[in-house]
Amino acid sequence: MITALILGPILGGLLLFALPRTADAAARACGVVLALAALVVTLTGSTLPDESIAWLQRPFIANYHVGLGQGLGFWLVALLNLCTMCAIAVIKVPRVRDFTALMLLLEGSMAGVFLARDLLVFALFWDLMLLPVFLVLIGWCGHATAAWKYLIYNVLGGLTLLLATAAFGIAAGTTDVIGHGPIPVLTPTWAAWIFAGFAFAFLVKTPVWPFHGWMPETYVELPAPMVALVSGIQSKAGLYGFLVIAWVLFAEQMHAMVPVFGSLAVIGLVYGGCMALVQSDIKRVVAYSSLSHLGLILLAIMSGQPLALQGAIVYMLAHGLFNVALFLGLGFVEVREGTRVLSRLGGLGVSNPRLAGALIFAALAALGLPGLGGFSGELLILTGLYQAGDYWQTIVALLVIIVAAAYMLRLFQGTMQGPVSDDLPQRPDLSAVEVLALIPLAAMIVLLGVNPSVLSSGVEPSNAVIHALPLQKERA
Amino acid sequence: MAVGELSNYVTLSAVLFFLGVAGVILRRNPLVMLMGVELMLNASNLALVAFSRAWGSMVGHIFAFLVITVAAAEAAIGLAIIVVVFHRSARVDVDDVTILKG
Amino acid sequence: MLHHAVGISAHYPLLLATWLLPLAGALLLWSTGPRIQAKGAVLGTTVLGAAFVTALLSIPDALRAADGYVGAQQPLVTWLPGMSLGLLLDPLSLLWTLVITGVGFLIHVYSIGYLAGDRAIARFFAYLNFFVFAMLTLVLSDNFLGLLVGWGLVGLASYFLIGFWFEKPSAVAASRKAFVINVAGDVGIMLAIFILFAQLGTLSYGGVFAHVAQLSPSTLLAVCLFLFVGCAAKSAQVPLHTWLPDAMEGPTPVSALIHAATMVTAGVYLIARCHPLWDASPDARAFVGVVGAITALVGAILGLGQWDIKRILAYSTMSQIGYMIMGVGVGAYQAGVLHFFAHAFFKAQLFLGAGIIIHALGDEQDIRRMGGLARKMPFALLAMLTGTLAICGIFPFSGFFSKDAILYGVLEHGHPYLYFIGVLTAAITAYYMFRMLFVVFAGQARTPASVGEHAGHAHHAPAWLMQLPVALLIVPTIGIGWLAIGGEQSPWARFFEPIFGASLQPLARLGMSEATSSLVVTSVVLLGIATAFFVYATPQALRNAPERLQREGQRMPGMLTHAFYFDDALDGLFVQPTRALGRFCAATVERDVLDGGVHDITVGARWLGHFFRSFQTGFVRAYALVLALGVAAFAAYYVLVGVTR
Amino acid sequence: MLFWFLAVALIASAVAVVTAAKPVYSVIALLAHFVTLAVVYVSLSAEFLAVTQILVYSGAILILFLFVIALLSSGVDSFEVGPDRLPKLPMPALFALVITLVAIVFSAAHAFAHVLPVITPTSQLAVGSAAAFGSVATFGAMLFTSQLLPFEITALILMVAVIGVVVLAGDHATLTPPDHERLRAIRRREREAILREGEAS
Repeated sequence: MITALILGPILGGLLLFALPRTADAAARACGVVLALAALVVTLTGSTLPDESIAWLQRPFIANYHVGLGQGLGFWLVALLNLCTMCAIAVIKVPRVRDFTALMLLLEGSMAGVFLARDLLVFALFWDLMLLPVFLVLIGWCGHATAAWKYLIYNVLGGLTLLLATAAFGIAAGTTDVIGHGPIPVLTPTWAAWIFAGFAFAFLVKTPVWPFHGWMPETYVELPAPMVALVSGIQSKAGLYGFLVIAWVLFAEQMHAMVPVFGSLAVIGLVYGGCMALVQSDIKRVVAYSSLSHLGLILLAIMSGQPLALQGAIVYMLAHGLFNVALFLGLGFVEVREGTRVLSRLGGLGVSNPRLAGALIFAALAALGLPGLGGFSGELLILTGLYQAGDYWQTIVALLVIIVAAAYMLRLFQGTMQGPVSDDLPQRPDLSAVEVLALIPLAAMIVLLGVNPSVLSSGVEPSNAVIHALPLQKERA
Repeated sequence: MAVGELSNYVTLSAVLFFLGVAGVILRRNPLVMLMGVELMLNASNLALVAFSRAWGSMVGHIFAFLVITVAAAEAAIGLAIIVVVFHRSARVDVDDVTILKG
Repeated sequence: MLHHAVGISAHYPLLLATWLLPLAGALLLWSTGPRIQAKGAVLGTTVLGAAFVTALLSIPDALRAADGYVGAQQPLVTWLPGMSLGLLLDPLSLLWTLVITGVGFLIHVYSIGYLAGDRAIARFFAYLNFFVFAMLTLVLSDNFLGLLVGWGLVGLASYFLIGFWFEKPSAVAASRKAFVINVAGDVGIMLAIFILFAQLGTLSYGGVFAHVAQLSPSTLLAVCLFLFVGCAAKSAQVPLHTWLPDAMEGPTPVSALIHAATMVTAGVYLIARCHPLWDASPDARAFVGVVGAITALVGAILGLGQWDIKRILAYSTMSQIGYMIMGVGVGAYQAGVLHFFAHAFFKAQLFLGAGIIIHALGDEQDIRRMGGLARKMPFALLAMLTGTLAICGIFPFSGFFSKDAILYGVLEHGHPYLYFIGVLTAAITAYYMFRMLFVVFAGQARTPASVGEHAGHAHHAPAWLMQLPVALLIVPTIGIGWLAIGGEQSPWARFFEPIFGASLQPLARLGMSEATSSLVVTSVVLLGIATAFFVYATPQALRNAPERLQREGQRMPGMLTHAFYFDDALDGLFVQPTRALGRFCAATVERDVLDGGVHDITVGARWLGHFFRSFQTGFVRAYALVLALGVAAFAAYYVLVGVTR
Repeated sequence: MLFWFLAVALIASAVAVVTAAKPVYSVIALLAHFVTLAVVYVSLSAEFLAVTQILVYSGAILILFLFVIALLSSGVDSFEVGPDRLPKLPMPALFALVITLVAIVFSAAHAFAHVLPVITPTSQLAVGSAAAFGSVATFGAMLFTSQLLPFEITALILMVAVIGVVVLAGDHATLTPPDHERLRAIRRREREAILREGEAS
């Protein structure tokens, strides 16, 4: 049943090719139905047993072991399915059928990453995730540079991950270790190198500050539904890796690297914030804002403090939700205005009140308005950080919240308010389908904001993470 | 066969071999280069026969025989190529043929 | 796992109704707004009326003293063991709730008239309802977390309302500035929350105030100061006040409700609510008192230099809140809260009166182009006059009692300098308020001919819709003062006994009694009025009013016109450096370091390619040479190895 | 004593092949080289190889060389015209190079002398007797019994060679028959270009 979560979307996507090339609506409908089915299976499947099929014996024991469980993986897959459903519903690109197929392939491979209980399966799906995005970058976007940059960065990450997995398998004898079973003890040198491989892959994927070269162009070039998935959920794969793999299997190395990654996260936090303030392209603003938010989540993960970790999980989901909503919203703006440059946009709110409503809601969730998902995550994270003794990081994060308010409003007001540029034709407001696609996202954001405990009670990150973390870090 | 005579044979074949190599490198006429190659092959044949004589087993001869057939085939093909490449050009000079450069 | 999403057991249905009705109204209006247009206004007003009624009905709940604490406790949802949300209705929050819903209701009625004919009126009422809901969340919450949520939502509501006419770029910029400064306030409160949660493990008022003793003086001071950062941002105290004058971009009812009666007093509520924290740290009290006094003085002085009627009122609001913060800051909680109560009514009345004038003059806000309206708009004169008398603190009006209570309280709590600043501010307040009065109402009319109470530009709402609320407001402007007569036994003191009873600090033995201090203040105020009269209202002055006002306009000192350059300072200190950092990152780090680095790698790879390509010369003999060298190398290797072994 | 004489002959003929001015001279030198080599094989009691050497090498391959030389030299006065593109090595340097080479190889050979087996004198069987070492009978027996695989391979190689030559040198139907007049004009133009190029450099 769990494998259906992975193979279902992928095979479904392939079956779509049976449809005639121009059957856009039908393709979209099939895509939404598939994603909805996956969501239902996920929500009802939290008690399903793991599925494990023996795969490799010789170099090391690796078997196709996937499991859902109650922890972080469950919520991320649920988020994935929900966002895919909403994203597919609003696809407005040439060749919708092929695009939907690639979206479903992306969904299936990402589900594979979150459900994998074996490092090799994890690495396999990690690399498969790149394919659809690269194909879309090549097929649907003008500039090829973004495609190649994306490919080079991420394939490099994928390679180091594969190498590290193999090394781990050889060193530890088996790779069937995510989330269960005894934690194999490796010799320090091996462990250090393997950890380096894993860490690099996660850093590139998240992305974290110095490795984010691919992120701006990719987010700007990709069509809205795909970039929503990539920025909303694919970035979580890196953080999921840190939480579930790095902290559990390489606790000592993680401690050693905490100051380094912590400072990278803080730099990313500030860097993303300031950059978002001066961008002229609306999608770049959200791209750099997500760099900033992900920096905050990474900071929380690095602190290792249980409260911060739960906050990180809540914020991961909230960030997934409002980033998808933001990108879909900006996609609608781009479709209506034909341009992404802030200076030429303006006054769309007058003729599109519903689009303005949707965008302001997503922007407020992004800047952490109390009462919405972003805030509850941020608050838990920062309280945890403060308790863990990282005073300076907390203060910097708080200042960046102010900057976040500034750039998010600048984005919203730049597109929706201000004098109406009347040279552009009268633009139609959101259609019923588009509004329907945004409602589940909004509902989840409010639910997370009002009562994050509904999620965190079921979430306690896999207990291995908790007891592997030092509850009270020895503060100098 | 006197003692140490084998080392003489080996030395001789080495010298012949390097002469062959010199022929291939220094001369610009493809035919002479092929002859250089023939020289090299024969040098190796000589060493084979010498060792076969020293070990007292006929296998060296079989192998030498094989080398001869290879040499024959190689010469045939080489000459065919030379004919095809140079039969139209005014002069037969290996340095003219640089189409395949990187 | 999803079933217990939001499980709330309703102990106090009335309280919940008061809290949630405005939200329901807002959501309804948002979703159906475009369709129902004008009817939306009536819907919004009725919802507010219902909320006000339920608030009145829940008064007994608030006053019910049970098992050690007063008021109604309504738990909502728990996030974590230490963090839970809940509602608390006790005398303090009851007072604020009543003001919010009461004045809110009147302003809703007023807005029906003021905004009649505006296409997006339904959206306006949705925002007003949402604001009332947000303010109630702030006021009714029983813990710091709920307070913070309310704080943010109120900031959002003020953003919506200031930027209501979002076609105007100035309104857009003003709303963004207000929201960002408000978020800066949120950040201050969040920091205080972290400290409290880290030290005490709980965020509920009861839990925190019970364990105040556990906090070391330094952490206590830190908590108080960070909380005060939130208050300063919300209540427009000196460094963070620059957004208030710009907030006048919003419609006048907005200014009346938010920037006069309710929102800006959130800071006063916070300090009053956390009085145990403030009682425990004297230097925090001193600091807040000083900031309050400075704000009062700065607000009054800036009020002198304004020509826009709403900006004058905005600066007077800032000044009056300075008074309240000073009062509550030094420890005279009851006096501060009393002044809030009085101020809510007479400032709302002043703003609504100004609204009537602006509405009648076709959105003209500059007093230099008004004048001589006494005859044409008697009702407006009545409203503005009573309001001005109240704000200056003349005897029968509420301002007299509340302002004197604060000033005497300040004296009692041992702050003679603050007392002096307070009195000086009272004089300046009297001067600029009457300056406005004389310029607007006395002398010849400088307005276009066809102006009058009933003419105005064609708006179909009946005039009484706007005048009834103002008339209703005049009653409390006069009446409230009498609540406070009688010192300890006054109804006001007894009402707040359970809240502030325990926090009476040692009072300094004073030379003069309260009566004498009132006399001093009244005389100073009359002096102010007299100077204003001589400058603006003498027959000779009235005759050449236009030229004199013109001259005064040019001679206005730079400090006043630029509001002490606070705006530019804030912009220069915080906004520009962040933007510069962003540009720096974009230009150098992003382009040169990151992209540059990757670019260099590719160039290096290409160069390497060229280097090796040169080996393919195309000469057969060159290849043969390389082959020979290879063979020779092998031979040499084996020879050497052989020899050495 | 015979060995040294043969060695000198071999080296001389090899040098002659390499340094001959005209390809025909080098062919003749090569013929001498092969014949001397055959003699050496006989001295090493490898009669079959000696005969094969004469038959195959000097018989077949050299004749082939002669054919090609004849074919290519029609209308070409000298094979090599124009600047030499490899760096010109002065004669003494070349000579020194060869000497050092021979010295190295000689010393290496002697260094390994103790390793190499001593050539055991054959059992004085008359040259040519059937059972003697290196006789054709034993060669034939080995070729078709224990060493059958090399035999198969030689067959394969030869077949490949034949097919290769046919494909390469055969006149393809597609090729338009060369027009001799046009051919000669092309040759003339090329020769003049080269001469001009010669004078220019």
